[in-house]
Amino acid sequence: MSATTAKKIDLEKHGALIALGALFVLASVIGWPYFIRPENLVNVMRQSSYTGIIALGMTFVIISGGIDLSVGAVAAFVASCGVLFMNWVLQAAGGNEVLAILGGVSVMIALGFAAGALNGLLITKGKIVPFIVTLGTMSIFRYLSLQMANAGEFASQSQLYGTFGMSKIFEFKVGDQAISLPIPVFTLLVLAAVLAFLLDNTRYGRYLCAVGSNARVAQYSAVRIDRVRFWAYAINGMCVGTTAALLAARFNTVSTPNFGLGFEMDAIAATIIGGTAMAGGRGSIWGTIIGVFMLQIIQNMLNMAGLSPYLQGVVKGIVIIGSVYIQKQRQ
Amino acid sequence: MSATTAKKIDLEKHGALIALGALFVLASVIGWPYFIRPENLVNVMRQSSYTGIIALGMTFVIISGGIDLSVGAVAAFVASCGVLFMNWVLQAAGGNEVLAILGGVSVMIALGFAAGALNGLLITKGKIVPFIVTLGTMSIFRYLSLQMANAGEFASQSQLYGTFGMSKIFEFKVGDQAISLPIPVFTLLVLAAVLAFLLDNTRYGRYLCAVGSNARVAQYSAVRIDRVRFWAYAINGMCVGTTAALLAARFNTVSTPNFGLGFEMDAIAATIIGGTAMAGGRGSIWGTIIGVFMLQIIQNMLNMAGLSPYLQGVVKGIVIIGSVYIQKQRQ
Amino acid sequence: MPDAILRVEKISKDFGSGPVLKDVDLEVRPGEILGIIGENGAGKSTLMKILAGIHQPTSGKVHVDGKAVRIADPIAARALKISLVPQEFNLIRDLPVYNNVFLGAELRKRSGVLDKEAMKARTRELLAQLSVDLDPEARIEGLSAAEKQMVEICKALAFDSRVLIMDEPTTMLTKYEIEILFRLVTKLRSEGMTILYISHKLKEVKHLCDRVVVLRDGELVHDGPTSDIGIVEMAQKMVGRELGSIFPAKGKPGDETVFEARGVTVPGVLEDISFQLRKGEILGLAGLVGAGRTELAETVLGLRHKSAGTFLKDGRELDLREPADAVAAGISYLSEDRQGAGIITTFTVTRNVTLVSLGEYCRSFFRLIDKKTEKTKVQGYVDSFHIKTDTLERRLENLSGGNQQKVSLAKAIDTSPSVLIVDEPTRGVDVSAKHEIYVFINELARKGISCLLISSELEEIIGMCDRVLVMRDGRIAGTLEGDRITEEQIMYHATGVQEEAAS
Amino acid sequence: KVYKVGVSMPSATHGWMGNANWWAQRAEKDWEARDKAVQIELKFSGNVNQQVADIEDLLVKKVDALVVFPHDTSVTSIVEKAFNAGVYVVVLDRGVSKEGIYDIYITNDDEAYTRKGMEWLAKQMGFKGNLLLITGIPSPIDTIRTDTIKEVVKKYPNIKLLDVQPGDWNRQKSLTVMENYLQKYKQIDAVYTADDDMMLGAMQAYKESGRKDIKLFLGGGCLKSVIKEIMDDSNPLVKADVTYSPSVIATSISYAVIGVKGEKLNPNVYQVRALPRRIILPSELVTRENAKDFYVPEAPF
Ligand SMILES: Nc1ncnc2c1ncn2[C@@H]1O[C@H](COP(=O)(O)OP(=O)(O)OP(=O)(O)O)[C@@H](O)[C@H]1O
Ligand SMILES: Nc1ncnc2c1ncn2[C@@H]1O[C@H](COP(=O)(O)OP(=O)(O)OP(=O)(O)O)[C@@H](O)[C@H]1O
Ligand SMILES: [Mg+2]
Ligand SMILES: [Mg+2]
Repeated sequence: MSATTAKKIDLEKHGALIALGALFVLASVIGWPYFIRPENLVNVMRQSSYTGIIALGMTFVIISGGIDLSVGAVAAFVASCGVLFMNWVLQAAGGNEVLAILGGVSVMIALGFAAGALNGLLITKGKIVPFIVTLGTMSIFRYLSLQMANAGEFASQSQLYGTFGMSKIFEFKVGDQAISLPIPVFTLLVLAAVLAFLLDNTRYGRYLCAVGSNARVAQYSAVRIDRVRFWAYAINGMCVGTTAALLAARFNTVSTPNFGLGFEMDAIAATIIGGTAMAGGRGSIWGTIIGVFMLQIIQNMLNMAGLSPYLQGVVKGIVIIGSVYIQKQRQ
Repeated sequence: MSATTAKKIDLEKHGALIALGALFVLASVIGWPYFIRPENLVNVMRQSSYTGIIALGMTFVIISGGIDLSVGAVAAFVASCGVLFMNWVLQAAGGNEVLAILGGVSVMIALGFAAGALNGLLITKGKIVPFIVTLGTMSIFRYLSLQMANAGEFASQSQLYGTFGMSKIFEFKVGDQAISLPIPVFTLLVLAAVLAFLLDNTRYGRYLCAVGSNARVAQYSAVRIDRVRFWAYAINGMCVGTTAALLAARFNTVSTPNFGLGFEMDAIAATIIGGTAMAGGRGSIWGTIIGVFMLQIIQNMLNMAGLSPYLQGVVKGIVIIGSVYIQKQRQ
Repeated sequence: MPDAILRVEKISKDFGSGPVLKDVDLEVRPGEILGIIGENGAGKSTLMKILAGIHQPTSGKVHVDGKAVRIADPIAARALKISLVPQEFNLIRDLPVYNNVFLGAELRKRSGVLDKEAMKARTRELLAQLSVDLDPEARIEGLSAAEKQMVEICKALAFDSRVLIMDEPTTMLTKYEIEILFRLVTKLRSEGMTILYISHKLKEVKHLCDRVVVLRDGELVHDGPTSDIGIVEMAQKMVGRELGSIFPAKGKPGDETVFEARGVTVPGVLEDISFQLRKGEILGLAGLVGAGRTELAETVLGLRHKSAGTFLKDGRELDLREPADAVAAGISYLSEDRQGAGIITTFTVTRNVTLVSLGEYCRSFFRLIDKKTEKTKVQGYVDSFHIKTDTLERRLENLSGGNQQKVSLAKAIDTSPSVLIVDEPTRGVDVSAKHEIYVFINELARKGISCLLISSELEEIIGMCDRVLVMRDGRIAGTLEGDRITEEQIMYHATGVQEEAAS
Repeated sequence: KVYKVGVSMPSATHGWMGNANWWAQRAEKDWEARDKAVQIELKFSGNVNQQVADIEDLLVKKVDALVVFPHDTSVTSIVEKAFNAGVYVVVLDRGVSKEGIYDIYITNDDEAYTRKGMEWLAKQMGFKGNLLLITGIPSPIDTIRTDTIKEVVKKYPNIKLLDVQPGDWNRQKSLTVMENYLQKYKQIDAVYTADDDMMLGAMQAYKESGRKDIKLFLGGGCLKSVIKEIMDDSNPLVKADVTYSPSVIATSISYAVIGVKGEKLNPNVYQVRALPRRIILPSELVTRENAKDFYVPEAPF
């Protein structure tokens, strides 16, 4: 698979890859010497991965012609519930941390799915536009979490969960430094491979593009458009649940007012930078991955360059526009 | 004009009006007895008018098939420059406040136009998608203002300007109470009438819908689509400049970190609730006005009901979805 | 006689603005080709869409194999093995050809993964059957209208169906392709497939179909074998009155050149195109699908960038960079791609007709649209072209295909051009309306307007044109005039057979 | 040796944080001008994820000291990592959820902040009357403040707390909330907002309404325009303020510099350790008498 996928990227995402490359060179120069240090690159990848995983699901939603503004709020809600459940299992099971973690993570992914499904149902059965539905559920889920925690936080009682959040796998050596892949990055890449495969090689993937491009035509071609749309939100919900689990583990705590705040914009931006059409019908998971990395590299580069904070904001805006411009020119 | 316009609304916005009506009744009940007091209704209108004016311009942008995320940041930027200019004129002209205010307001509207034009040019000439362009300029303009003020505020030295921000016109009596129309509400309604007229009765309005519906057909039909798109952003920019002038007058100062914060989401939400299609091609100014009022009524009603803040958030989400659902059913 | 495979019983349909179908009874027998004809807006497409599950009848029943069925959606139609080649393109722009062909009926490997290679191979096969040279991986966006039509046909053939409905499949095709299609259809019939065939080209219907039914204003007014009815009679039954000669007498074009192309080249598409268009002349542009006729028109409009050559109008060189420039120079274009480039389906009749010419209605001091004049003018077109619509405020998506075409033509004419380029102007319009359009174009020519008529219908070219350019592979292969404008001559130039013989 | 000090704090979305950002920049400038061996790098972040990323980036740049003004306690694990890596860590305000992973913890006193304010306000009200409250964005510190206010009010049965609504630390939002309050309550005696920014919004609404019933507004956090009014006694509605110093960030940066260099705060005084571990800055009541001590004309707000 990887060979054909790689070819796909080469062909379709030429522009995006060139833009990423140009940005990488720019970052290496501006962020010299810190940017290209292996630990920094691992950091960049890890920093990208939380919103990155959501951006994968968002790519499905946007290809289907929709949008999901509720991802950040849903992340906060499912993380809260998950941590509460985890703590409960920990007590009930007499301190069995592995069981508690498994339980908590499952609850988060399941609730993520449920929240996505709720969005999907309101959109398909209720026939309300995605923007409004998810604007509404954004408010609902955020305030539900605040209500649960009285605007405070839920701390996990499992030490292991926190360790898991920071753990790494696949250690290897670069020069004399041991570099390893953090779990979230690993998850991001695995999920990307799975979703890219789903998009490129299954019926569902084709239907998704068809529905996003022209729902009427898809319907006339015997595609169950509501079902296709529904699953886009449900899959996105599971991605949100996954991010919630990883991020809660990272912090080993869920602060309800802040958890996931602004994720929706980051995820949408990464998706669009990655070449997915805002109007739906066209997009690629690998493009989104590139978009996610580009955004994070820009941020990291500016940090490494040590510009004044306000100037950073200005330059960031310029570089975002510039990168997409380069990408456009090459297409 | 008003007769035909009213008819237009009746026909096109039946659903939206019914939803507004339903909401109004709900608000009167829940917010009893405060909600339906004339002064409260005037308040609701004034509260709506700042983002409302931006929502009018946003309607044009969205009809054209685009989006503008930079409105809040542009508002902060042009308000900062405008107040600085106003203070400068005040000094140079030896305290002529009227001249200073005229100058300052003109600068704000002109700069708003310029910022919108910049967005428009990047989108049409640079061929970069609107989401990315305005995401970039959002960052650029916000941080430019912060840089200028060192994240602080610019206070206007004209007392009159502040008075102007609070002034009202058209006093009339309801029962034994004197009710009057605040300037921002007046501006909102006048601008709405002008833009609705532009949309319905001029070439530009037609072309705007054509470009948003099907850019290819519009192009084949000798419509200069780039020019049409450009003007949508430029007009939106002028609306942003107008809001900036009114809001700066209200406080008689511009606090750069939070001036206009979040306006983009409010304006987009109002536009979409008002029935403008996210994908472009279709929309109405009066629908947007209804959307703006609906959002503010929801907020006001919940405040008046004195719900706990968390519950307010949850209910708000439900009511937003519910109102649009009603609107949908009636169409 | 075998039992009916498909029986329609007392089907009525009302979209809310009066009945479109009134108690239609129809039997379709297995293995026949049934022709369905009728005026624009008679309800043909609506009936077919009911069979394909796109619309639901207001009342009445559909029986398949003698059993009453409810075709609730296209999925149900597919389960009943009914497939439709719709009148308007139903293709996903963002997907390649082979995915469109198999949309909703994807071939999968045993693991459930898409079998792309098999789909591509099958697509190639289907396209080869239609003699279309097209890459299965090509994007829909880049295809010409005729090629899209071919893809639509492949799409209907891609899954194993028993009943194939074809709604005006030949409007975009030239004689050559039509023959290939007919061979294929006849072959399918011999394999036991049942075909419902809608067309306004009565000769085709006569030639191809076993039986023909006529719809008029939503009612079935004739049902009988094709052998019992002549073409003139068919037309009579459709419109309910006598029809005279379809083409008006040709006029006498002037001598002065109004529009001229000199050595126009667009890399890879057009090569060294030169021609002159005289005042009041109707100049035909013939050629096979993909010969580059549409491209030539688009180049005149400034939609394609030429690498060499010039266009001249009244002796002056034109700088055409976008359609607005062409319109300003008095050139107007009717696109062949009705829904892709011609009309905005979500716009009303009025708004579509005046889209290009809107400036003419903004003559007042404040440059406001003069809606009253606009309405009067549009009503004029509706009357003279018999555009079937209950109100001018109807959105075009709710008009029948032929009526959309008439709106599209009205839109091109409303700019009062001095050079009119029409690309397949009578695509999908019925015989009587065709006649009216011909008369109209002829009158324009008499008034001194020059017309470039691009058409795949040779009859139309022969009946209307003073002179004919034949294109092949992006070049002008020959110019025909007077008596030399014959079917044989055009085909020879278009296919290049004569040239080879000569050399 | 050059000492690199990294500072990570929220970016300004309201006046108080605007002041804090300014103080951070001022401390940077002052220290760098004063001591060539000190290099300070500021990072302002919009959310906690960005903040964690910023801290990670600072660690890649091998800072010697780290000052963290957290969005919330989610930064705990990265702070711990920095501390374990030997970085000199100063944590502020909202803090971290684990003990012993910092060298210094400095905070304003949230409880005293509102307790002082509310006690003063109660006294001014004559321990009776109708009070309205506008709070910030729902969050732990906001909860502490609100609870403290409610607790104090409970001591005085004649003070009636009519309503509590969030103003999101935003002037415009607070103005809207106040407009609604004015519709709803016919007799209001005092309004307590969680900071001065929101007080200015609320006061604007009151001014526009033309009503005459409210006697007092109290905010907090000492915006310079408010302090100036107190100092000049130019606004009968505003008579006091409570400090919640935005300069805490500058103080922290200074501690970080001193701490990382291993210096003592005051060489003349005997100290067990180089610096104290926990520092709680008192909240002070600002009235006309002492206002000029808190007036910083150069500050942005
Ligand atoms: N969705 C719809 N809503 C309202 N009216 C419709 C709709 N679809 C079709 N009609 C009307 O129904 C009538 C029949 O349309 P139909 O498309 O069946 O005609 P047709 O016989 O196929 O004509 P043509 O030869 O032009 O394709 C037309 O008058 C049309 O305006
Ligand atoms: N945008 C495009 N990109 C790539 N190829 C194109 C594009 N547009 C057209 N073509 C190709 O150019 C060729 C000529 O198309 P054109 O539409 O000019 O043919 P035509 O002579 O008008 O025939 P007809 O109208 O009968 O299809 C076709 O093979 C088409 O696939
Ligand atoms: Mg039809
Ligand atoms: Mg053609």
